[in-house]
Amino acid sequence: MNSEFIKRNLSTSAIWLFIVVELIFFSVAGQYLSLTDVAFMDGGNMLLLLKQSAPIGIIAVGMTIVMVNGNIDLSVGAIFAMAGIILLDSLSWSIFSGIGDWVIVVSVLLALTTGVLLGALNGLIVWKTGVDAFIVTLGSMLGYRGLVFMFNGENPTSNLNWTLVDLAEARFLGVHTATWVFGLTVLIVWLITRYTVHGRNAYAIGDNRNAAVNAGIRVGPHMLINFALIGFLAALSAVVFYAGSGSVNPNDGMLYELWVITAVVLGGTKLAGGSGSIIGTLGGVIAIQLLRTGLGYIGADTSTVNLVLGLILIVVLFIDRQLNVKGAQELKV
Amino acid sequence: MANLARKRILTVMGNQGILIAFVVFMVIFALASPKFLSLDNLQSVVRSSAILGVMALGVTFVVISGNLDLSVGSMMSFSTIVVLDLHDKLGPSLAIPTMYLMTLGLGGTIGFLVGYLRLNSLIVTLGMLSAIHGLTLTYSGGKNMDIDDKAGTWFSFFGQGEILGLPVPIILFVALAAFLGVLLAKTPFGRKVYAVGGNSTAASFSGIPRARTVFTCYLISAFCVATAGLIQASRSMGSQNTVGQGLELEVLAAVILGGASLLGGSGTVLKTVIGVLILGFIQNGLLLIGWPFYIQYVITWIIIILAVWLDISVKRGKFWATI
Amino acid sequence: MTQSTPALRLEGIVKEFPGVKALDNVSLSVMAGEVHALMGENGAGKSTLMKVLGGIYQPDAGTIYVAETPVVMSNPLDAKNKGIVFIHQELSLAEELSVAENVYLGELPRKSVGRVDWKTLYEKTDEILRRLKVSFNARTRVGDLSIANQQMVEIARALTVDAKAVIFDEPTASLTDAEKLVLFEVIDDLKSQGVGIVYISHRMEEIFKITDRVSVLRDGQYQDSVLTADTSEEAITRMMIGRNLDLSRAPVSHELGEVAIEVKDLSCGASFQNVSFKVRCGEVLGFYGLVGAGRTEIAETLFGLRQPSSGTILLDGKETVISSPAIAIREGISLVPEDRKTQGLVLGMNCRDNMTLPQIDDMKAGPFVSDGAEVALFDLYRDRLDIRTPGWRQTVGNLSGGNQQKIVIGKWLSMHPKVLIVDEPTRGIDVGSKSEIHKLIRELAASGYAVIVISSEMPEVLHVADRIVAMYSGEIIKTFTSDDVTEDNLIQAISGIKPK
Amino acid sequence: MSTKTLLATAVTATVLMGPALAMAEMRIGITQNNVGVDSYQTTYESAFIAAAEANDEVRAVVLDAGGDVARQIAQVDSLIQQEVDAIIIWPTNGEAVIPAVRRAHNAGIPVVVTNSNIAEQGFDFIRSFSGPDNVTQGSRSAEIMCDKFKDMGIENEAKVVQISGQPGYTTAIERAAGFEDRLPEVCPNVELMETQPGDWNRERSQQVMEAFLTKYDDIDGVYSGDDNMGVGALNAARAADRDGIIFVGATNFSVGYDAMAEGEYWGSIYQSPVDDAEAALQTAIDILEGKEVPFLNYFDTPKITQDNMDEFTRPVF
Repeated sequence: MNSEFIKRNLSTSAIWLFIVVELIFFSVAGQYLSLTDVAFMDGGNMLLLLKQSAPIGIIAVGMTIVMVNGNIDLSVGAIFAMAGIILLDSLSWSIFSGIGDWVIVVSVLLALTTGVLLGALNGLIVWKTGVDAFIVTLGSMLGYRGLVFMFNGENPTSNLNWTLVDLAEARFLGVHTATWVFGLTVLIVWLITRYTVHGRNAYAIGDNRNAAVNAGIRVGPHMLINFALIGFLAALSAVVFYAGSGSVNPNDGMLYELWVITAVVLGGTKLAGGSGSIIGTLGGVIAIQLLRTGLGYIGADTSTVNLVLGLILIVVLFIDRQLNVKGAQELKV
Repeated sequence: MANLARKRILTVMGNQGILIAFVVFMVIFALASPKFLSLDNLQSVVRSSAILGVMALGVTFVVISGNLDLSVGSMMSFSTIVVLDLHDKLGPSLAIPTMYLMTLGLGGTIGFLVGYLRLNSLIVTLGMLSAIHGLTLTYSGGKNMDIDDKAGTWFSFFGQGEILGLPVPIILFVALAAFLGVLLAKTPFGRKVYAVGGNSTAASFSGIPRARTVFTCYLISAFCVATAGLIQASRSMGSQNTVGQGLELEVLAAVILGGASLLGGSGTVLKTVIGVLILGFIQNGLLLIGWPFYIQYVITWIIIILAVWLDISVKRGKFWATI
Repeated sequence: MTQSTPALRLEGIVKEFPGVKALDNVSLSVMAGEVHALMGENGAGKSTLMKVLGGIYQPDAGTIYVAETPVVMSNPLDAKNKGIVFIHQELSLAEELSVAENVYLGELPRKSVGRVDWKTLYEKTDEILRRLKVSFNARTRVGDLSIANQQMVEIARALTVDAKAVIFDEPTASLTDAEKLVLFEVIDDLKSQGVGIVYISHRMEEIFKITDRVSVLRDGQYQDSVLTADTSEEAITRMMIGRNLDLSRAPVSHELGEVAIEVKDLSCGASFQNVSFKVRCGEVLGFYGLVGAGRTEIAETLFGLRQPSSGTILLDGKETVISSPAIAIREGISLVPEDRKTQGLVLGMNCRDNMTLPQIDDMKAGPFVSDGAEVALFDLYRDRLDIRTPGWRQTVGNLSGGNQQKIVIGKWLSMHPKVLIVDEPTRGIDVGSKSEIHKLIRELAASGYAVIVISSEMPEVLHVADRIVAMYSGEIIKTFTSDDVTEDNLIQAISGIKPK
Repeated sequence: MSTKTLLATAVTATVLMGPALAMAEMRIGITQNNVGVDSYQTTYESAFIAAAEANDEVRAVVLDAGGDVARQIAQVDSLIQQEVDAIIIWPTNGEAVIPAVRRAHNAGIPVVVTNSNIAEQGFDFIRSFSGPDNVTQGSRSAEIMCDKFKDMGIENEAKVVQISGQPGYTTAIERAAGFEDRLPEVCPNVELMETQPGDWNRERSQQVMEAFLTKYDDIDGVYSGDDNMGVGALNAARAADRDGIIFVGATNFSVGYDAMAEGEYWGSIYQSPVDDAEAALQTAIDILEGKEVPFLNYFDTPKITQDNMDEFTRPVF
């Protein structure tokens, strides 16, 4: 039991060890390869890194609870783009023209509502039809992307509102708005998973769905809530991101689901459900962004970044597997 | 009584649902555009579906064996780039087998990781999607690959040639489908694929080599990807590094549409072919009636969910899930 | 102890599925403070009845009364809140969660804004755990517990509400004797509090030990209820299957042949150590012991699914290394595994394909599988084993447990193995099919097979085996022959007491 | 914990003892759109690196956004953080990068936009645009096509289709606008039947062309936003055995050049990524050296057709 305990903690803290290794590697390698004089572990650099990991990170937090719940959501990229379009487009809707900059509040709320609705629709379909979440969201990944295109054809939706940009660029205590939002998201969703009945039931459902059903836990509504939550977070991520950029391309957010899932899996969440933590995901998100920034810092090109990220994902999976096999006693099936 | 009648309707729709959908779409498009049912158009649909279709054939094996392959898109870019590059360096007759070997090497790596090391296929192929893309970019240096002497090579045969008036991509697609269809349905190996996908533990307890079977499925998938890359390269005689990007999900959509369960153990080659053709005809039909391509996304979404929903409704005897 | 009012009463319960009447007008009373056994063959309607009681199915007709109040239960939680608690046969626990969260699964105590009231949760759980006299506490992660302790968690769930009736479905399947005693104490405790208990089990000795009354279902219909004290095993069996059964010990009735398999000092990690035995052609060797004693692991090692850490296996006197099931099969060893549904069969495949699976490579006509050869093989073994199925196209998952087991046995018989290992051949199989399978095992031995039967049921090993190996904690305590075997000896041996 | 502190100390020490700082150099950061998506960008990148290495005064930080707006914005922020002296940006999206460009501007770092301009709202924050004049390119393509139709005598009945670049991308918008405005001026009776985006992607363009060919029985000309897409369209026409279509593109790729040599492709606009890259770097250097640079710093991109192609060397990309 003791060694079990050690293994379990080792696999959850592995991602932080990995982050430390990355920091050391890029700091040292940066001395020889980097073209800038700013140290890698410079405070500003690290703050920037957190800001940059926010868009993927906020969605990854939602993906964690969905995956703990035993589901997966491949449509987050499309929801991200759709919420972005609603945010920017509604800023200039004539019905809001009388309220000045308050339109920002309204637009943000509209964007978040869009995310919740699209997420909830996924959840409702999973709940009511019983079709596997992978298939449902593979479908809606296409379907929602279609909706994004229907909104404005293949043209981008743009609306540069400087008040909004200033809000996005603001810093409170030296920390960017995006980082605050990311941090609060991590904290709140962590509290939900640790301390609320809904959060604990989400784990129970992912762990042993039959047990949960037999115990009278209403599996469907919990899944609906989690899909609505990830929809909300995808929209929140869009708000954070597009507030600072002001233009949505209909292709935006494609492949986000893959990066998000990569971060969540690196953070130790099991695909089968029932196990995983928000803090682990935070580690996964930071590890990926470190790798990206770090490889850029030492001058590696896109192809290296792709290669390294892909291989690391497989290596992590391999190590995790080695930690979990029961050695020679395992059945060879 | 009403119960039984409903169940029968469900069963018929579940078993033939995908065919019914197919016919319905054909009728709608035929009414909307007179050109839709012309021989030329039908041929062009099949030809343009050939690349997706060939890849879907391989993924069908992987899915039936209970795994996923998300790396086929970037692997296809890899084969295309490699064969184009080697064409000018080694000549077509050496370039093609070399490309096949390299692609099979990638497929074998995935098969080893998923089959022998028992790593989760979703994550492995997700990682490989990214890694192979990086590999392709490193290989090509990010450059487009083009065959220098386009007129003086027989390489164009695979993508542009014709035999007895039939385009070669169609012939390759049909031949591969027939071969793999028979392999899956009629041979001991095919039976093993179903057994491993249906219940890998029970398969092992029956002496079926689970790892080797899964490994072979990934090799078949890689072979199909290499063939798709060959058609692609030969069709355009030049290519960008991102040519296969995003195809993995379209391929998976076609396979699911054809009725293969992601849990493994069910699906057939013929149904996958129908799934591929449905996607192809929707795409083509929408173009002909002048609707933008993205309407196709929405329609695909709806029919995928309806198709799978119908299928599981039949199995549980109820439309709505009770969870 | 008042036996006057029913804790639970069913009146005219009907449940129909398309084409089948699963429950046909079942009426039944379980008195307060009574342990009421519910028996019946598989398919008799027990599990449907339990699902109706548990709120999973809604009855088509009839009424359920809890403490004489009619109730309608829309889901399992509803049933629990109305006083009916269900303890499942298959463990239904969330391993990553704590004991407390599992005990109160579905009804965690709440504070404001949907927060879990951890303090109350742990206190209430620890209180229940104290009643069960277990060694773990509320905060332990369930995945870290032994199977038996996990079963206790399951039982702890029943104690969270003021239950009027508690339904136990095969609760002892994975418990040790000591744990069984604790369970029986808990049942006694509940009983003295006036709770009505429904006890489902195939194990006759338990029925006679703890129940007050026995009710029997057959083909969805209620047969009769009798006081346990007034009945006998034979009488109950007769009610269940409508005929007599022979459960006596079968004598060795034929000549034994050569030694087919010999195992010398075989060890495998912590699973089992220094195991030696031999089986002759024509002989049935029984392995008897508790769950976790290492019996299944030995079988899996002989079949190439585990790597032995030391020791040798001799087949026909030749030392053989068995590194995979394929090699085991080639060497003439077959294994009918413990868990039919997850290890024995591909449930989604049809009957024929399951049966021909191990020899599919040999069923070829050219490069293809020969349909004719397959069907012929299936027909042969269907007739020989009397497998009842509409046809080979039937999906195996739709067959009854007994017929499924026969498919697994047929799968291996058709390979003509020298050594047939049968692990828990009749687990979860109804009494009628059970005796057929026992008869079959005897016949196989008689026709020259060397058979190893692993079982947790003493009557089973006594009935079918010529010699019985008693195991305890990975070691062979003693091998009994018909001369020295008695029930007492066996029980002592598998509890770790070496006979003189 | 103590191990960590130790490591951190070691790292800090290494940082402090790093290579001596070379203050005299100009550090110029560039974030490219999507290297690897086509050869133009790859050639541009190598040309840029070569030009930077050839100049002792310059140290270049070369980044690639991989076509992802978010990544590009992150890269601009990183470059600001790294305190480079100038930033060159090849925007993935002409509008979305404006706030990031403003941040650079506010940080006192001059920004040069290369190849494809940003939207007008951002003009206040950049010092210069260095690249081709894409509106003129579009006009010239229209002229090339119209002249050819006149030669063939079909200038009054010809029907054309357009395959544009990636929607939302300034180059695509400008080229399409240039073409669409100029065509009716020079050939008022030529009908532009339909425009569909080909996303700078040969395969996508081939599919779009296949659809056009099925839909329209009579197509006389195809204008593509670049030769890569043009060759895709040509492949589609070849496969469908539709001869006699006049293909005009822009950004002459080697595949386009070869197709011209074979007489299958009519004309294009000659645009060298090497010129493009060198012009961008030079603009940045000039700004840092305090020289006056024009706000729109175009380099010349002449017409190329089958008639005058001998005057140009085959593009290397």
